[in-house]
Amino acid sequence: AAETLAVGVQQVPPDEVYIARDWGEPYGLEIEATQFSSGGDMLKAFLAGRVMVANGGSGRLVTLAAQQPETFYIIGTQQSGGDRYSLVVRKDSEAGGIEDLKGRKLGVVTGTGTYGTFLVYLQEQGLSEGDFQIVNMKIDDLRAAVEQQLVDAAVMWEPFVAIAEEMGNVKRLVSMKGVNESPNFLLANRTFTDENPETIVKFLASSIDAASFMEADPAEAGQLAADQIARGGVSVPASALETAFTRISVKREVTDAMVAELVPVAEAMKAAGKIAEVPDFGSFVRRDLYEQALELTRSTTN
Amino acid sequence: MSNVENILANPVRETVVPAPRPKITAEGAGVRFGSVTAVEDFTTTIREREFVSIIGPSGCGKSTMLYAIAGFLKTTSGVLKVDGQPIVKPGPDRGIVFQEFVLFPWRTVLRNITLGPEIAGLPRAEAEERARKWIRLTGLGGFEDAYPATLSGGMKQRVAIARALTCEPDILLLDEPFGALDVQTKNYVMKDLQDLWIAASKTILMVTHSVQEATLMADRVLILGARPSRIVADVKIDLPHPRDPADPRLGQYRQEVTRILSAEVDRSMKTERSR
Amino acid sequence: MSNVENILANPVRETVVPAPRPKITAEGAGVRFGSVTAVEDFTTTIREREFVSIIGPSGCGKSTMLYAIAGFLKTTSGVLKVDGQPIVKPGPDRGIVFQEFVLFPWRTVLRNITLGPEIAGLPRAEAEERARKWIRLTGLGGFEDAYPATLSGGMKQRVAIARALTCEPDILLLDEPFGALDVQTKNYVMKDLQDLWIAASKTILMVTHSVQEATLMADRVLILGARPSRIVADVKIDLPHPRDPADPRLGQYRQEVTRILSAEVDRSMKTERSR
Amino acid sequence: MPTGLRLLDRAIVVVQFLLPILGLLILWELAVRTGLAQASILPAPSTILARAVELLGLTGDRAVLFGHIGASLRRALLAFALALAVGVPLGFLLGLSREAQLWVSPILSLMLPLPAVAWTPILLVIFGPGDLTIVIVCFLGAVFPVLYSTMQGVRACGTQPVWVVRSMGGGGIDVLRRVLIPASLPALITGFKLGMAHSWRTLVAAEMLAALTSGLGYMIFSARSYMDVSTMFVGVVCLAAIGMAIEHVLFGTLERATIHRWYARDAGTGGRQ
Amino acid sequence: MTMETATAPRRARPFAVPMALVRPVVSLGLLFGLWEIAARTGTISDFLFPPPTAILAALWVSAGPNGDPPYGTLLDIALSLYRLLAGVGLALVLGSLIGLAIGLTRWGRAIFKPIISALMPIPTLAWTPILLLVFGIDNRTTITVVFIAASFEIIYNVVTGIEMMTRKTYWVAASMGASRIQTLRYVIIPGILPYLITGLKLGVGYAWRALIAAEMLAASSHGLGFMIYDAQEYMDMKSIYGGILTISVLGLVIERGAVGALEKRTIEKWGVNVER
Ligand SMILES: Nc1ncnc2c1ncn2[C@@H]1O[C@H](COP(=O)(O)OP(=O)(O)OP(=O)(O)O)[C@@H](O)[C@H]1O
Ligand SMILES: Nc1ncnc2c1ncn2[C@@H]1O[C@H](COP(=O)(O)OP(=O)(O)OP(=O)(O)O)[C@@H](O)[C@H]1O
Ligand SMILES: [Mg+2]
Ligand SMILES: [Mg+2]
Repeated sequence: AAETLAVGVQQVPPDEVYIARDWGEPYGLEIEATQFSSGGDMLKAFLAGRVMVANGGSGRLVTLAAQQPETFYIIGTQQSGGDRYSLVVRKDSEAGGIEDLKGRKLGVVTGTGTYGTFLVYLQEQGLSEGDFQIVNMKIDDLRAAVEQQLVDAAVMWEPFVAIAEEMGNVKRLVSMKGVNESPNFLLANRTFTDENPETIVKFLASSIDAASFMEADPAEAGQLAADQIARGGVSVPASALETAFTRISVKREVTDAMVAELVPVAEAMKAAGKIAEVPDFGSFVRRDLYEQALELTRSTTN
Repeated sequence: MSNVENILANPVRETVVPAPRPKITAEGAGVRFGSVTAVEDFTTTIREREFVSIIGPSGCGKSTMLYAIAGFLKTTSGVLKVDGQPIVKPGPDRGIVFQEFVLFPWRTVLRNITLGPEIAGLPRAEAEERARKWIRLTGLGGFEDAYPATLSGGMKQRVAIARALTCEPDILLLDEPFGALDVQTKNYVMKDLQDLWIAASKTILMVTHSVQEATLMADRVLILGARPSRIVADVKIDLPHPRDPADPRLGQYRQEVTRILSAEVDRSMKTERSR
Repeated sequence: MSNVENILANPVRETVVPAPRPKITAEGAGVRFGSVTAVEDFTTTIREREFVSIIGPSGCGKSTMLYAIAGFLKTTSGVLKVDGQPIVKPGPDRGIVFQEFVLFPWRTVLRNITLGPEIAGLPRAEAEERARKWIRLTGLGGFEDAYPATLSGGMKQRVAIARALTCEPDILLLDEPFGALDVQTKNYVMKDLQDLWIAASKTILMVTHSVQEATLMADRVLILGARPSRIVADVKIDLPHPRDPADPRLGQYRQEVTRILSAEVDRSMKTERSR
Repeated sequence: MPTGLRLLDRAIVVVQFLLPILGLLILWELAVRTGLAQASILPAPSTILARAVELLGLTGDRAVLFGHIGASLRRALLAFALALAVGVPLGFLLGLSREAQLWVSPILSLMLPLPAVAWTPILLVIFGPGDLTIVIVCFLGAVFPVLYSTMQGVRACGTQPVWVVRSMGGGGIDVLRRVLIPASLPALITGFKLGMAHSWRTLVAAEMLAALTSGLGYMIFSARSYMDVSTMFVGVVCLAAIGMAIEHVLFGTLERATIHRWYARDAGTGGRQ
Repeated sequence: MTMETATAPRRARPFAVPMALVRPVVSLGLLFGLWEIAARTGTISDFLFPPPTAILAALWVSAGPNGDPPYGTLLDIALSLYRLLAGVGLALVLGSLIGLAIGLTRWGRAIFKPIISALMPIPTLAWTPILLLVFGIDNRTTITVVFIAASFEIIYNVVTGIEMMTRKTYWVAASMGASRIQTLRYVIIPGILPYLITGLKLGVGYAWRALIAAEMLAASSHGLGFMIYDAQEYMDMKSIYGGILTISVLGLVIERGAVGALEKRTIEKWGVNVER
């Protein structure tokens, strides 16, 4: 009998690829994926024990680690990489770089990892938030806002950047590549993991397989994701998703640098009084599970 | 066949009538609305099979008293009894025709009239049978399927009368039941009502503004004074039924009642109008 | 001081009166509601300063005709004119007292009555001044600040009368304006109405069920037949005002009107009731 | 009248009814065609129609739209039925008993303004992500108009009609059935219309929460996530059209069969006889 | 079912004033008390459902000088209230006018009825891109969303109110020579008030919901919706519930305070609505 695992996924290309195929099949694992539209709801369901695996960005993760340390492990990453964040402008914009936008309106989604990375980027450039008129918006509206010249530029993430470019009215001005990793971590329910480590390993293995596939062939991954999305009646150009896959890092391994990135976020939140202490993030990471999963993939694919 | 029809079909008038027992007893009954005292001290006894008429100046508390007897309002002082039992709530033993008709706009004429039998659990066919009789007698034929919104004032009033009569209650409480009817229609309906009363031994309490109506139909006329009302006169009309409107003795009663009533109204209006 | 009061204060009766012009002219006027014909063929002329009473069986179309003259309903056939102009909409020249009173529950008695002057743009104080006169005359004193929900039937009717009279319209349309009043209160109000009519040269059209009322007050009594109605008789009451209810000539008129009316009702009721 | 003619009459009424909407659509189309509105943000009705035809599977190879509509209709109607089952009895209770109303209404007043986000943690914990959660979110959208309108309808019914039934020996059930329900029906129907519309429009928020890859709300949200503007508008137009159809077919029929007949209503001038 | 058969004339209860306070305190106290206990004893997750006292404490901090930014919550409340009241005010005026047009005129009925019933099922989410296109990034977008949300309840209730009035009430005013405006002022508005108030209560409620959604979706910083949205990014449940609780209480205050006061001064005094 196949084991089953309830997994929360989001409407992002890597997750679309993950649910497009039965990646758990080689491991005898049945994946019950529930697609959430917001990370917040997914984490609520995760904390309520409705899904065993979920993912979360830095802000939420810090809160969870500080306030609900007994509930989860970090078992991998879902996506990462600064290249998936870009500053976009209208196609006819004459701006050549971020300096040209000083004093202008920038559309952003505050509170997100994207915005955090952008702030780090600004710092690196010797600039700060105050040099721009920051306009908070929802990601879906940013493209329209740029097109309508309601804002002069916008900070967006993939696949929105790639799709917007494909639609023809905006272009990428700056990529945040190399600024930081800004990972979305894969989280697993702690109790469940302690009781069923093999299931989590199998899941991680299937996830690693999916990631390898996406890295090896972005074009096919883009097509697969587009087909998956089209099942719901929504059409998105495969080529845009392909571009997105070249910008998103889907590596599952959690690096020390990634964990270290959480600390400044936590310190800022501590300063704002949102958490009491900066948690020891390292203690949440289960590298052993990742190693086992890597082992498992090797033995199974061979 | 209903009880009433049975009796109407074989009218045995003035048979061996046992001494009538008290049906409604009021002892110092009063109703107050906040600071307004509508009825102050209502004391009387209405016996079984009596037809009593209440007459009094506008706004003196006639409707209020009727509502109290029906069980809709609680008396705020005194005692009010039906069949020796204090009145606590409305019941099918007391039927009422409201001054404002109070028809159900969502029911046709026929279904407004069948309401009572329906509530009593009669089968639809039998209820309609009963209703049709009163529809015919009140001259509403042809309007069975009309909704109240399309009726004239007098037609609405006739529906209200037919509705109450179809229920065949022990005590009929009528609040100016003929106010909106023309003389002749009124005569017809009045006659049917009187026949019913005599035949089926109902107790009837009728509020009216027409001295003519009151003296023609009632055994006793209670005259109320201006608000806060109390009974200022209790005139027994000592004439056998059916009465002839042209009877000079009736004329005397009429004059008597009018005199007392006018004095009452004059008293209150004079003070008011001279302000 | 208002116009009416002015005249009432100096009653100059029966002065040089020019030949009265036609005020309301109806030529074959009819009103249909879908398939029901309420009024069939209404033809008459009502002159200025005339007091005309309409009497007829319940449901024959009296209210309907009044509404058509007021401009609320459109005639579906024939012509209806006021002052020689076809009636197209309601206007302040024609005031109306509804059979169902139609008070505004959100206004106190006083403010119901001041509505007309308020709409005419009179200052509040003056409007109240005018209203208070009619409040006094209808015996509503002390209830100025009561809301209609707390009034008795007759009191509501008096508010409706006072409201219409406060507007001082050229033509008064009254739909059974005394139906809910006791005899004596009615006498008071009727007398005031008549004084007003004589003094201020108003044209009055009054629907009533009381032959007594009609003959006592009106110059002419129009008797309508059973639905679909047409005028079956136009009785001119050739007696000077004020009239004495005990006048034997009035008694004759009463009998005449009652006879015609009863025949009409009998005709329709007989067929119905025998079904 | 022969059936054919009657159908024709009916068709004319429907066309007349839809005329203003047609006008609006033409204006919209023109706005896009003239460049007043950008097609990549607000696609023209013709584009939306083309996309809808594709999604219906008439020309394309996938007939996903029917599936979405079916799933959403089922959830919305279920939520609405639940709203009726809760809102109407509670409305009667609170309309009838001032005491009950005084006790309960503070809680209702607290709950009425709450957006879906307030409920998601509770619902996700109790029911998990799934159909039930969606239905309950829609229910929370639909129940208030039903409840408040029922209360209003009951209060607008005078005491005397109740007395009539009481004096005929009728009990509480008779009063409810023969007086309160018919008397409050006009208000009730308004509550139904608003409630159903809310149930229907809340779908988007609800299916966003935990979509099981079906439903118009899911489609709209997913289309928004991948910037497929015309598909998103297909979803929106479907919501509008179906919502309107429900209001006029379901509640319009009820209205015509009841209150329009009872009150000899004159459409256009308002008021009743 | 509770129903008094014989309605005793209503007398002022000696304890009327205290009871008016006691009831909400008891019924709300019970609700929050149970929640507090459940969260404190661990019956429910105190992370997902922080106890009310903890929520209040967090709210106290964020609304005070030590908040981030100082007095931030107060600013959020002020901005949200401004948007809400502007939108509801607009809805009250325009919604009533549209309702009147539908209820009173043939052309209004022909034009607005279909359009309104087509627009009603459209969710807030779908409005924002269009409004962005029309108004840009502005308070106007949020206010319009609120306006739209509150309008439907008002329109539909106004129409019902008009349809429930008897035609003769207009006739009275017409026969006094009332102009359209006078008829509106003296007859129609007071006549439909019970329904209008129901519509307004619902309208304000749904306006809050739409406002929160709009502040989360459309361009805005500050406002309670934004506060909740921002807190969600950090899974800061106390702030989320702080925002929600604030909305609830403000909603309650507006419904009880403003609309309730209107109700007391009008329909309750007139005796139009039956109190049972
Ligand atoms: N809105 C309507 N729709 C259909 N029929 C109507 C409507 N209004 C009145 N009628 C019908 O028109 C006829 C005349 O009604 P109207 O109210 O004018 O009578 P009336 O003479 O005033 O009677 P009453 O003396 O009883 O008041 C009645 O048969 C009534 O049923
Ligand atoms: N609900 C109420 N609240 C306050 N006062 C009321 C209420 N109902 C009636 N009244 C008052 O009680 C008094 C008596 O009213 P009632 O209706 O019994 O008079 P009535 O004798 O039937 O008069 P009419 O002959 O005019 O119908 C009136 O003064 C009225 O104002
Ligand atoms: Mg009375
Ligand atoms: Mg009439």
